[in-house]
Amino acid sequence: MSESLKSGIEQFKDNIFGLKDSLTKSYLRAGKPTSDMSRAALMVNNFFLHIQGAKTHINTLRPAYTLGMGLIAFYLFIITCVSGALVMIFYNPSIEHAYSTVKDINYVVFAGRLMRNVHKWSGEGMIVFVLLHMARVLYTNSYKRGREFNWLIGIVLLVLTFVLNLTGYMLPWDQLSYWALVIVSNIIQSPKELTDILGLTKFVDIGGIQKEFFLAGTVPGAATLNRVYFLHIMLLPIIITTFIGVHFWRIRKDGGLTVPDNFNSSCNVDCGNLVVLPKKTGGIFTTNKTYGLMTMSKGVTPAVDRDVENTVLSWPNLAIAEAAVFVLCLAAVIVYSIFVDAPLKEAANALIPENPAKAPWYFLGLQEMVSYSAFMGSIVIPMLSVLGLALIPYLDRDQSDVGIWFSGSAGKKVAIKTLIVGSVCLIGMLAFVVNFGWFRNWWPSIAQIWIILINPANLWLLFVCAWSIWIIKSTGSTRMGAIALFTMFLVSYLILTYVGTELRGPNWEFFWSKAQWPIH
Amino acid sequence: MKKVLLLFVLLTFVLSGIAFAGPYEVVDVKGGGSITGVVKAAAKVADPVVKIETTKPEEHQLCGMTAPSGMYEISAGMGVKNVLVYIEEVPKGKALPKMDYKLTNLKCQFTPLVGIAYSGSNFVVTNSDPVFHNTSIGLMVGGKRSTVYNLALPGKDQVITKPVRRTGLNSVKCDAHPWMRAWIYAAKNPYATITDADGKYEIKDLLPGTYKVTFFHEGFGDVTKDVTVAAGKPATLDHTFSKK
Amino acid sequence: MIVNKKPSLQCISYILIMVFSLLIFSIAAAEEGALKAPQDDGKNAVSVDVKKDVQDAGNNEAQLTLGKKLFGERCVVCHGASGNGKGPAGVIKVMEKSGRVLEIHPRDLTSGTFKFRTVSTGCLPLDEDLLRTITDGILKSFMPDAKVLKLDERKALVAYVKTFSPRFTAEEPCKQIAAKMPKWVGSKDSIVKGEALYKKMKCPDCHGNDGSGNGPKSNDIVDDWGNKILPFNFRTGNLKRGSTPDNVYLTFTTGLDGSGMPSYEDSLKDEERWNLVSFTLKLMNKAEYLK
Amino acid sequence: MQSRFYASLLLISALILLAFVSYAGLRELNPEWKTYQKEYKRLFFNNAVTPDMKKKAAEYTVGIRQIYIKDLNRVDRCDNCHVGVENPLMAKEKVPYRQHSGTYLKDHPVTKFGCTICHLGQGNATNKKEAHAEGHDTYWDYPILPLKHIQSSCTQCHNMDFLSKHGADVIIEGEKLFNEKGCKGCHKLSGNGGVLGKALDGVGSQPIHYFPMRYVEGERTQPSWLKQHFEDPRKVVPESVMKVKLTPEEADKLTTYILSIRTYDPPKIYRRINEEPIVAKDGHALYNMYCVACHEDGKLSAFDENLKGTIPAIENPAFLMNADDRFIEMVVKEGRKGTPMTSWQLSSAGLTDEEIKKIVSYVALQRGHESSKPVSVNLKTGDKDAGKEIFNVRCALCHGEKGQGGLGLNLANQIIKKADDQYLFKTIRDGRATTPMPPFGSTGLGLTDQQIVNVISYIKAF
Repeated sequence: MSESLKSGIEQFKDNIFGLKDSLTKSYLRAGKPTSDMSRAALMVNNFFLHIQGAKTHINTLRPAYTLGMGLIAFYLFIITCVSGALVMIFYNPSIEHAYSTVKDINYVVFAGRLMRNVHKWSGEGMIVFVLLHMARVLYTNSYKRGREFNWLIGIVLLVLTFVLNLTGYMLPWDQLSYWALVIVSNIIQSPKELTDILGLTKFVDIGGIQKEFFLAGTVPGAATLNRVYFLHIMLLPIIITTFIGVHFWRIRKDGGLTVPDNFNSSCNVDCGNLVVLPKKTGGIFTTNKTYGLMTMSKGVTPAVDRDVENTVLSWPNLAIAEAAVFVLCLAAVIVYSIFVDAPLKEAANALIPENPAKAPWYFLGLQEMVSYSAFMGSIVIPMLSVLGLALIPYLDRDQSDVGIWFSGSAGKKVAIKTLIVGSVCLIGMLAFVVNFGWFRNWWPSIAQIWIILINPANLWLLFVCAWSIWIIKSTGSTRMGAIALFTMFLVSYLILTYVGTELRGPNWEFFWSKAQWPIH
Repeated sequence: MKKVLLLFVLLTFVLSGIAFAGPYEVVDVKGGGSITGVVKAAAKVADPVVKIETTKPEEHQLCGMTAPSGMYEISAGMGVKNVLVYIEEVPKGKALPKMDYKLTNLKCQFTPLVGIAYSGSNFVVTNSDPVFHNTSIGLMVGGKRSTVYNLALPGKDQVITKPVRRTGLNSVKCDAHPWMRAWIYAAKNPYATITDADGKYEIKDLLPGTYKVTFFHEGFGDVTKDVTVAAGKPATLDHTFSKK
Repeated sequence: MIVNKKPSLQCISYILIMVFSLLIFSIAAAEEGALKAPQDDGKNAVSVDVKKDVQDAGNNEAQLTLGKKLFGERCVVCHGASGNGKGPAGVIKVMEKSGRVLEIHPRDLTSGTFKFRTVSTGCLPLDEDLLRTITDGILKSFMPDAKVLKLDERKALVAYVKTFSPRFTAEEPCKQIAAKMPKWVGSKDSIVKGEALYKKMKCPDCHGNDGSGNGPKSNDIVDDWGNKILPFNFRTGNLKRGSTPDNVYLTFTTGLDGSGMPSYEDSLKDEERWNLVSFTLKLMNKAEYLK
Repeated sequence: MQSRFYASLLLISALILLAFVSYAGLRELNPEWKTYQKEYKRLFFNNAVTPDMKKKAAEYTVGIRQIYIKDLNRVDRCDNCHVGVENPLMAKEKVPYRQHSGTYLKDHPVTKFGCTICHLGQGNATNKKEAHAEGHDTYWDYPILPLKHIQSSCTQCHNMDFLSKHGADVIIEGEKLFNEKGCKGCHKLSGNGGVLGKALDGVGSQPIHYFPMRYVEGERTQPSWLKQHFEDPRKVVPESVMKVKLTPEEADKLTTYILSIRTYDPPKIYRRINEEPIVAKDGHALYNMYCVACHEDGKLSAFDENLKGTIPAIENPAFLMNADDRFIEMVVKEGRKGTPMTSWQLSSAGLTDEEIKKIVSYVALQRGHESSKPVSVNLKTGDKDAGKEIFNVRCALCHGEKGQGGLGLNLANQIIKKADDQYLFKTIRDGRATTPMPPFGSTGLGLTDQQIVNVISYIKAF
């Protein structure tokens, strides 16, 4: 009787008050993370978390090791997607309305300007952090022992990040978009420079076909905008999401983040504030996991896999670290977006060229090289750079010193030496070109083929290769060669981008600052 | 060819006759004669008013809007003041006085308006105004002006001293203030003077002989008259200007 | 044959660095050189020997005849047969960029007053001054250069031009003023000092605050002949006698006799005049002389 | 227990995030226009006299609004701040609360026309800086039009005839200046005009960046560029060769007129343009329109520093005495190659033969009655080499060694080849009075007739 009474209204009441617990229970399949067991289960059972292990190596949690770069890049992607969706609601991808809807987002949509800024800055932030992430992976020697393929996926993600950003740059349909589109389409067209020389253009105009494919016509117009829009909101996000998934999955499958071979947990001393060490309560085993019966006997037992000792439960250690980085990242993007507006210039006007017409900043290193030779600067050298970067894990198969920054002091020396030599030589070469010009200035009627073959960009590429090989030769280590090559890549990207962004003015002439530009 | 040479020599001779005639010999003059006289005007002439035309307000503040020109100062007895009376060519005579010619830029006017400077002495040009003046002294040769000195005096109380080098009648002007003017007779002999307020003048210590006396007045123009001076006696030479 | 000992790549890269630094150095050096070049140009028109030559030549009859012939062919059109500046071409009118009409009166050679001299105000120009003007012409005034003429012919013209004014026989030549440009001319510090002097010397009264020749007095200026003249517009950048620092300095020092430009020889110290040169070079936008 | 480092990082980041998101939210909730609307409501209520009005004022709601004009494809949000433009009660208040001046809104209702069709500016924007679009960091092609140039907007729908009857004096005077100052001597407009300057079609609706703004002082807008350009062309475009003499007031008026030359056409239902009768212009008017900028009154022969050549005095009697109408007409038609004088015929500068004839006869009005005595010139006797020798000594100083011109006119020219021998002979022999061209004949600088003929045969061979 009493049971039946209770199973009526009172049961319902209990259920209502017990809603919190029952929801938690149903959400967390293994119940509240109160014990090590349930904490592990929480990680394993959660769809979003299960891609990570139940336990995490302490090394992974050291901020000085990963710097959180990859994670930040991923979070920026998430933020970009969410803010992008919000902006997309109001955006109209037609050349009549694109510009005015972007203006409306700025002026009348509630928090529209902020959303657009967040979208813009987190998107461009991705480029920075993907590159930094890549640098971290390379310098900590983390592309080895099964991770070679994941490095390749990373390269694909880098390229996708660039393209995703580029397509987004086109959408507001202002002067920046339009003239960047023109520049990019010219870059795409640049194989024409070579086919012209070889006399093949009339048979097969590769550059022209590429350009038409990209622009959906011969000049930027309505169809271009549609195409770019589709790429930006559909195709590229789907592809990049897939690749991100694979990237994560491979991390897990390849054994997680790298750990130095002789990792010695000194956590009691210097990372006590980073992780929650498991509390050993009861049981017959000590905190140090051992195998076999030796634990029963007295005395010291050999530790089988010392690494096991250095792992901690992912919940809460990893979870809270990831949450902290996410909130930090979001806060940084929002603060930046509050104070810095995303650029939006005048409406696109095909009759008033921007001078200089510049591609987005992350391509200005390329544009600097394009100014020497369109074909080499826009096709060959980027291809070779990507190829060179992609092949690093396959050409450097030295499996030692994984997980150590610069593989020790020798690598640090090589990196610093390369940094200095690279900066000095590159700046010297640019100074030479700026002051004395190149073949076209010396022999105005010279055949273009000579410039394609011999131009500063090519010479620089050769120098980079030669330098890397010389490093391999002088140090006897392919790992050092990889460090040298990548450092050269970073130095070139930085310096060329800086020169292209800040020091090039109208007609791609050299100016110390924008204040010296002759007009406007 | 000879014609050219002739022309050249002739030109040299004629032109130098005007401004650069023979040197002056200093002798001791004892009991020399003198020339006295009165320069008069035929009729009263109203003294024109100088308009100070400048776009700089501080100059108006300093110098006013107009100023009397002081060109025609004619006494009740029709005597004309500030007429330069000089004998251009005197072969011999007393020594030149060592006396610097002080020319001051004061309230956008030159002071004095008319004066005599002596060869071998100096021009001492002073700017007493806090505005820019440039003192351009130009020798009048055959009706044309030829710059002798063009001196910048940008600051107040600036003084420039320059030797009197070229002799003859000089017009002084200031390029920054076109109304400013003064006349200086740069004399190579001491026989030059200016008429006083009654138009009287006197040139003393002349060796006996016949002299060409020039009367110059900036408004009436100039005239040259002959006069014969006897030893120890004053010769009289009057002139009456009439406005053309 | 060196087969075993290849030059190491390290060596090559060091050489590369050195080559680049050398290049950068040479760029800087080239600019220095550009600075000095025009000065030499100005001097070689009249060398020391020539100066002596011209003075020695005296009133050589043949020279005068030649001078008269050349004068008759080339100069009479503007300067007139009697050298009084009233040739058949008359007054040349120039519409300046600003729309002002400038009247160029050919020089009256009979009064012995010349603008471009290397001697103090009131002094006769030296033979080399006249020769320089005849050789190089005067910018913007349609006085053409006479580089097609041989040196002897030009010297003959100088000798003949001197016959127009008796001053050349009556007066002693003055001491030449040498322009010795200090190294700091054109430096920022000097420009700042020069700008203060420009104001203090009341240059803007005629030349205007920005040097464009439109100061409050600019419309009132007449030359010795009573012709209206205009102050120099620094913005055009072309000084009539040639816009080198030395020429600017000489203009300040000697004044331009016959025109409204007075001599600052007595009102400014040498150093101050050079500071003023620095500032006016900036007004004229002569980047090659500025540091 | 949690790890201290990450926990405190999380906490601090979360606090920062919260703070700035609230800040951003507050900022969004209080835009600039709200303060104006609130103040407007207060003023409206104060100014209202009748209870009816008071009620209306009380009912006024603060909120974002916009005027959407479909036909013009415009969205104007100006009335978010300029709230009282249609409210007569606000006639005496300050801008932006004040009622629109005049009766313009009666004929041009806001709902049909909006604001930016006349005033320009960025109608989309909801803050003052970007709506007025002044300052180059606002990135809008058409900054708000200063009121002194506002009449330039009228021509979009009205013609000059209408405007002259309705008090649009500024633009009418601007057009007059345009026609009388010889602007078309260098600038083409609707097909005719010279070629030295840029064509002016649509110049009034060009975006800011069409104009090189580097040297413009003050606000870098189209009107400032135009005005400063009229006052001193070289200040704004250092390499400009434009000749212009205008007072500041005239410069303002001409700016208004130039701004009215737009290519943007409002839809037909807005336009009130009737075909204006084409009035044939007389020679004097044509001379003012096309020739006056360079030749001015035709009396002054001066070397022009801008055009780097002497502009001939075409009204100089000494010239007209020797040059017949046929020659002048030829020069006008064909122009002088190598000089700024362009060909004025229909195919290049767009003048009809009839118009050219009118200009020539206007120029010829100054010709005196006496004509010079004919001389017989036989060019066949001319010796080119002897001519060259004389030319290099006597003529090259002014005319240039290859006849390219300088102080003297350009002689390396088709016109000289085609010119009458007598005309050339007399010009060289007698000179050209009032110009620096001296008489070279026996009465002047002493060339013999034969020497002159030699020179002519040399210059005809350039």
